[in-house]
Amino acid sequence: MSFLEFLETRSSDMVELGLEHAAVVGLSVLLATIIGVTLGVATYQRARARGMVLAITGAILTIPSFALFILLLGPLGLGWPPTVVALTLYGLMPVVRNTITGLRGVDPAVLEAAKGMGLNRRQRLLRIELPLAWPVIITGVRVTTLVLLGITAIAAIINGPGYGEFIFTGLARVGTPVAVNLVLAGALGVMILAVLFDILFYTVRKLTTSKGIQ
Amino acid sequence: MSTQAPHLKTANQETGVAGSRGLSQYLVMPVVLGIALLALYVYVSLQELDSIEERSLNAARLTRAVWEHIQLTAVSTLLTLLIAIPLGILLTRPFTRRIRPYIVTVLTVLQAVPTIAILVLLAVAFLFLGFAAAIVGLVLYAIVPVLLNTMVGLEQVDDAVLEAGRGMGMSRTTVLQKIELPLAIPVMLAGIRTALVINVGTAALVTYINAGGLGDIIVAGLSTNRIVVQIVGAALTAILALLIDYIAGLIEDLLRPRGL
Amino acid sequence: MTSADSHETRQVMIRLEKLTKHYPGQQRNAVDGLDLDINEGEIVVLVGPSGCGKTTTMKMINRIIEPTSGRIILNGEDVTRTDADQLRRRIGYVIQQTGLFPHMTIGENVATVPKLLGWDKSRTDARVDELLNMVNMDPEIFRHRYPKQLSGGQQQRIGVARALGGDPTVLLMDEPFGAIDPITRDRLQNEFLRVQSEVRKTIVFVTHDIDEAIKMGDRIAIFKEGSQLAQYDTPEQILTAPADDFVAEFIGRGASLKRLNLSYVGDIDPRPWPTVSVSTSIAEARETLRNAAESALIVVDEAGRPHSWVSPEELNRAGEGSSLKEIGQTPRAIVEPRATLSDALNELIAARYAVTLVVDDTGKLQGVVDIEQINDSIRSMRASAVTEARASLGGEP
Amino acid sequence: MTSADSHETRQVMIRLEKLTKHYPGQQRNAVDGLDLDINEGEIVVLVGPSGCGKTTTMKMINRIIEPTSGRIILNGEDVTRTDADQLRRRIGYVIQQTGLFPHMTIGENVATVPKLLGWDKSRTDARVDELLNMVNMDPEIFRHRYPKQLSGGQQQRIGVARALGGDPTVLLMDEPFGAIDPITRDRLQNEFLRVQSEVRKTIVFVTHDIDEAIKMGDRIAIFKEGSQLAQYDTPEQILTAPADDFVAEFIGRGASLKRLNLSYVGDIDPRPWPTVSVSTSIAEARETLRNAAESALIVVDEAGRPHSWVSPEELNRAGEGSSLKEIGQTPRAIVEPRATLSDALNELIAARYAVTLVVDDTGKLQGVVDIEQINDSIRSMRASAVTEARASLGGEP
Amino acid sequence: ACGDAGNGEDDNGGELAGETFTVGSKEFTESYVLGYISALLLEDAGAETVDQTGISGTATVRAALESEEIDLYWDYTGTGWVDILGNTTEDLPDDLYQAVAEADEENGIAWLEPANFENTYRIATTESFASEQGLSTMTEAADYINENPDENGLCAASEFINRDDGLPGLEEAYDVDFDAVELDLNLIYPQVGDSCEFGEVFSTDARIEANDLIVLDDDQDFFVPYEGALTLRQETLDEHPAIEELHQPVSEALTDEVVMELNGRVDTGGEDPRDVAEDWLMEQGFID
Ligand SMILES: Nc1ncnc2c1ncn2[C@@H]1O[C@H](COP(=O)(O)OP(=O)(O)OP(=O)(O)O)[C@@H](O)[C@H]1O
Ligand SMILES: Nc1ncnc2c1ncn2[C@@H]1O[C@H](COP(=O)(O)OP(=O)(O)OP(=O)(O)O)[C@@H](O)[C@H]1O
Ligand SMILES: C[N+](C)(C)CC(=O)O
Ligand SMILES: [Mg+2]
Ligand SMILES: [Mg+2]
Repeated sequence: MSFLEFLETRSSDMVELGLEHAAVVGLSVLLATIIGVTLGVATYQRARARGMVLAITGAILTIPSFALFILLLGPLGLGWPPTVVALTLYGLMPVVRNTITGLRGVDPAVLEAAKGMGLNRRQRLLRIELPLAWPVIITGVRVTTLVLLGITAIAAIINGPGYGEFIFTGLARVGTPVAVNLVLAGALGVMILAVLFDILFYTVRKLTTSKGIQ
Repeated sequence: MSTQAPHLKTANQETGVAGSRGLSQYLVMPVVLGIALLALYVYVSLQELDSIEERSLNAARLTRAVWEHIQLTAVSTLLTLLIAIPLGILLTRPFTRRIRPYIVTVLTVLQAVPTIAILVLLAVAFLFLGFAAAIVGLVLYAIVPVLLNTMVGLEQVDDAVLEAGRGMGMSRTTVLQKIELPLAIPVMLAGIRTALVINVGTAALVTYINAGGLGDIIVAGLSTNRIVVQIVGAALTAILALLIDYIAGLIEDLLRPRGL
Repeated sequence: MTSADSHETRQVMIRLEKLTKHYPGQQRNAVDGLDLDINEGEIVVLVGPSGCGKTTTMKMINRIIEPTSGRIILNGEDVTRTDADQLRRRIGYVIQQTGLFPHMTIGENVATVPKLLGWDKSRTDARVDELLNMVNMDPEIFRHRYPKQLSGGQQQRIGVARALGGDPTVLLMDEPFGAIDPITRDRLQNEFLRVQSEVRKTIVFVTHDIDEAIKMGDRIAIFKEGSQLAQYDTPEQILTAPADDFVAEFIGRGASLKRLNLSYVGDIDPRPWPTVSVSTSIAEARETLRNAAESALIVVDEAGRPHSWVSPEELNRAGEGSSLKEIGQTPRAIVEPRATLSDALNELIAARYAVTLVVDDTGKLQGVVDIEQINDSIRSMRASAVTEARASLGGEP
Repeated sequence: MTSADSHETRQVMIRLEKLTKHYPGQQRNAVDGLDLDINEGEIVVLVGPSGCGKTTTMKMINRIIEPTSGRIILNGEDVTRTDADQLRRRIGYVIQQTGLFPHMTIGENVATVPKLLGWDKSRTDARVDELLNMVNMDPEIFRHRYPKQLSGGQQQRIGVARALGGDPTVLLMDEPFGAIDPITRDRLQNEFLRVQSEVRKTIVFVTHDIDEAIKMGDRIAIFKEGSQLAQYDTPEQILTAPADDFVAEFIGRGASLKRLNLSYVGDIDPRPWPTVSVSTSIAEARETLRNAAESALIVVDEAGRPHSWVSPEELNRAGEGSSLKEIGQTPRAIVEPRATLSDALNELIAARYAVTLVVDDTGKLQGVVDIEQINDSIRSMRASAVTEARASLGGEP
Repeated sequence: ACGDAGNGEDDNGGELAGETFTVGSKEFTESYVLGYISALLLEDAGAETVDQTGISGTATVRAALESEEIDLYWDYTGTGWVDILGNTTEDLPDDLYQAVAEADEENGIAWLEPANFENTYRIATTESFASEQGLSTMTEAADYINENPDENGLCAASEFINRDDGLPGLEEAYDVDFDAVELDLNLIYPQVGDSCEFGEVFSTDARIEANDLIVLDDDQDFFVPYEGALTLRQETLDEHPAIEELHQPVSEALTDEVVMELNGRVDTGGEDPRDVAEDWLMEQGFID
């Protein structure tokens, strides 16, 4: 069976798995962004806290995904919940790191003007620092998305959603004709999602980054 | 006189911030990691190990796994930098403006492919295994963080400063070397350190294609359901990652332009 | 140091006490034990050599830079330790490097503080337009641009507009007009002074332009290195009685000429000049001129407005039948009472007979100003300045 | 438009032909069809209202901004399309926003171009020290600082020093002294003019300070909006014969006073004044004064240097036995021939009898300057300016 | 793998009507097929099932069972002894099933009587290599390797490499030294002959045949028996003793040949494991 024929017969699976994959990545990225930016914001001004948050989120990223998924299976079971939690944890580091870097890169003169106008800490952050750091932050989010698109495949070991199912079924059938088709289909699905996410990011970045700093 | 003390405190704080990180701060991480290693050692020695566990947790095997892991990370990171940084630079030059989005998208897409799928495809479709195949998988996975951060870092450099550089007759290359890259370093390094950590983590996967590393230990623990082995493998990976990130931090402190 | 006790009735708005700033790693203090009182409703201009600590002083007032030691008292309250954001919201701030928010449009930049204060949209919009107009930038053209799309001077003006947004009662301005051309600058200065005469903000203003200092300042603080006060006094006093050589050198050559900017034609009595009406006959005019001490006549029209200068030669050349209307030369050097003596001098040095005609609001000739009167005025100013300086010296312990 | 054909012998260094810049999305061209010739070895100052296109014009000359249309000819060669880096290495550039490299120390910033040119370390170091001294910043203190550790004016001076590093023959300077206090500025300007008198660079200089334009410029180009040339001429011509109301308003009130800065006391003949030697007897002095047209005498010492003013009252009060040495008042208003007429005027308006004494290099009295002479000088300048303007008008097709 | 749940709704009369079971399995073909066989049996008895087949790794799927994420899955006696119960093979009991079942009671997990097939470790090599070198038993292979020490590559998965009943024991039993090439289990089949001369395989795997491999005879009887058996929580079994009854006849029918054929239909024939299971069950008359 050629790859194209294979895709045709499994097209509905492709779409269904694609939607799952996109949804779980989307949700996890959203959570990772919220938590990661919060952590970045909370720590970027203090060297020690900054170092600690980066070390911890970095260490999380090195936990082999197999191990983490299995670890979460006990408390969270199979499927979506452990997948989202694991992905969110994995997604933190690029977001945190870029948030910190971006915030620390804001022009001191601009900050000083903001301070001088009496913007308080929160206002400076929301109106000045985050918008100016945004290109760097959103790059971190983009990296996170790509990392998570890949890791999500592994979630198939705990029956998590997404194209991992194709890849792992393929892997389980290695040595049989259908195996390469399955893995390829899974990889292709993820690639298509990557393109779609990229377009989304491009648009979001364009729309959310002020023209004044593009 | 009552106001005197707090003033002095302010002054001291500022000196602390403005001066370079104190020696004590440089020591925190190595000490913490050392304690973690020690704790791990104590924990393992307190366990009664069965034959399976002993086989995985002997010193020779662990050293080899760590060393393989370091090699995997080092080579893949080096290659990643060699590819991603020049590419990032090229893609921020005006003459590549047209092709920029396409190339970035292609790389992005490659990055997104699950490493496991890449490894499987390489092994199955091309019968390509071992260290070299592992490096391909790792590099593909780590390029994008470095590339994107290189690009963003370069794009963020203040126009007035660039203009001054160009106005002085620096060639594009000189502007790049002397101004853009030094000023982009903080953001670039963020990407590089992310890539390093990702590499250390992902390198655990390449055990499936005979490329060794700490993944051997972790998977041995997983597949035989030996928690101690899993913990040792995972802990060593994390400690290694933190150590490498710490060294990267030292390098960053050296490279980070001082005037900023 | 000349103290500024002359306005005792005014309340002190900002008091700096032994204010000191030491930047880490530097040998000398950037600001060293500065004492300064700034009265409510006054514009105090800080001038001094580049690097003497003006910006540092300013930034300590709103605590952008924390003082190494010393106290800042705002309106009687020690704010050295209070919440800095609260403090800053009461104080407008124009930063030396402009520091516009690059990600916001011009309109948004200017609207920052009104929005902070929770003004509604229509009030904010109206305020933005008002401020843009005030700094001479057409809202229609510029409202939606981004800072990078402006020229240097335009950016600076937006910086000023932005600082005024919330109508703060205290304003710190660090070289606000440094990059602006003279016409716009003059317009801005005048607009500023006009508003100031109505609302009486307390303004600390840094400039390196001594003319601007003289024009804008109720008082001028001249700094030496390390924010050492060389003199703190009214512009008049500084120009006429510089405290030391440093100050004298700083105000530069032409102090007398600058001094003239502070006196008005209306303050001196114009000197009379032989005058005839256009309806006077030539013969009569000749007779008048012959009896006058001057070498020409001014011809005025029916309303008493200067019509022409006639010289003896012109009178002699004119036929008997001709009228004064037809001969003579139109006078060009004419000033009104609200012109400065400097304006008058500028006119008279280029004018025929080296005099400037003074007219009142209706254009009626009041007399002339010549060099003697300017000379007298300068000399009497100097005398009174010396007296005043002596008196204030005596007033101090 | 007044063309600048008067220096025909000089070679044109920079020629702008129909230079136009349109920023995307804007209604009007920022620079619109500008034609301008800049002669070799001259300082041409661009002035004009904020936002009129000065910076844009400058940046097109070194192609930091690519023109929308038009040509730039440098030293006879069309550089509109050549390699921009090559071009820029021949042209020094002081950017309006300073643009110091934040990651380099002051020393490294200034050494940028020497290093680019491959100078060896000792030569580079020497040059850096020389330039830092030239801009009045002690190398010992500042060499190792970073830009953010400098005050605004200090940063700007480093910007100037950096642009001079490679000793370029063409220099573009965009408001180089905009943030610098008058003393330092004056020193820098003088230093600049001194160097310029030796090496004759071709300099395009933007400023918003008309006094600076007059002082620095061999010619001044006054722009209206959209880089429309309102007048392009020598400072003398512009002050004495402004091309239109725009120019007149732009140079502002006090044009005549400014004009005086361009003429020197040495250029006019001092007027004689009744003088007696200190050794003269009181009686003789009374006699001399009685025969003089003036109301006081100048007493000179043996070397002919002014010693004092004596008034008739003082002479009358003095006893027969007393000497001229003991009575009278020390004269304060004294100028040398190289002083400007403005200096002389500044002195005389505050001086007794409204005259300034003129002495030669040895201090010997040459005579006095009074308002009449200044007046004459201004009036004759104006007459000749008009003639010149007419002549150049006639010279055009 | 997207089999739909609740096929037994029309059969309201079944003993398990109204019950719902979550069926798990490991990630390899055989485990899927067995999982679906159980699911279809339960559905036929009126129960509804939730499909959680394809969980990777023994540890994972077992954890899922214990944490009640799934209700049942098929495992192997040898795996239970070593992996789950943490024993080694040095003290292998005679009746492995009995020992495992008893020991696992402590954990609240019940093992049903094992089926009639065994999926055990074996060493395989390519047909061509075997015939060229005349290898058919492990002893022959060991001799060959001792003569040609360079040709001792053994592709094996981590689990095999680390288990006493895997590589270490094997080397000892046959007095031979293998050079282990550590691969994912599934990558072994196509790699034998390329990255290594020999490979660790599962005896019922259809890919042995598909990749022209030949299994070497374990002439020293080194490998432990790995009989397939359904595992579930004791409480589930206590509540629904019918599960055991339903499986008993089916287990008997699942012989080595049957299982290998079913695996082959999925792996080489590309059929869906659930369809394969259903076909076989209908054909055998276990369901209708
Ligand atoms: N990037 C841009 N996009 C759009 N308009 C611009 C841009 N840069 C400058 N302009 C506009 O072009 C005009 C000329 O700008 P330019 O910077 O040349 O003025 P300038 O004469 O140097 O003024 P200044 O004295 O204030 O520095 C201004 O009206 C400005 O608003
Ligand atoms: N961050 C810093 N670290 C060290 N020294 C500094 C720092 N900021 C300013 N200085 C020094 O402190 C002194 C005062 O600086 P300040 O900016 O207050 O001067 P200023 O009077 O505003 O000068 P200007 O007119 O040039 O703006 C200067 O000599 C400057 O070099
Ligand atoms: C199929 N084996 C029994 C060989 C291994 C397992 O338990 O998965
Ligand atoms: Mg300053
Ligand atoms: Mg400009």
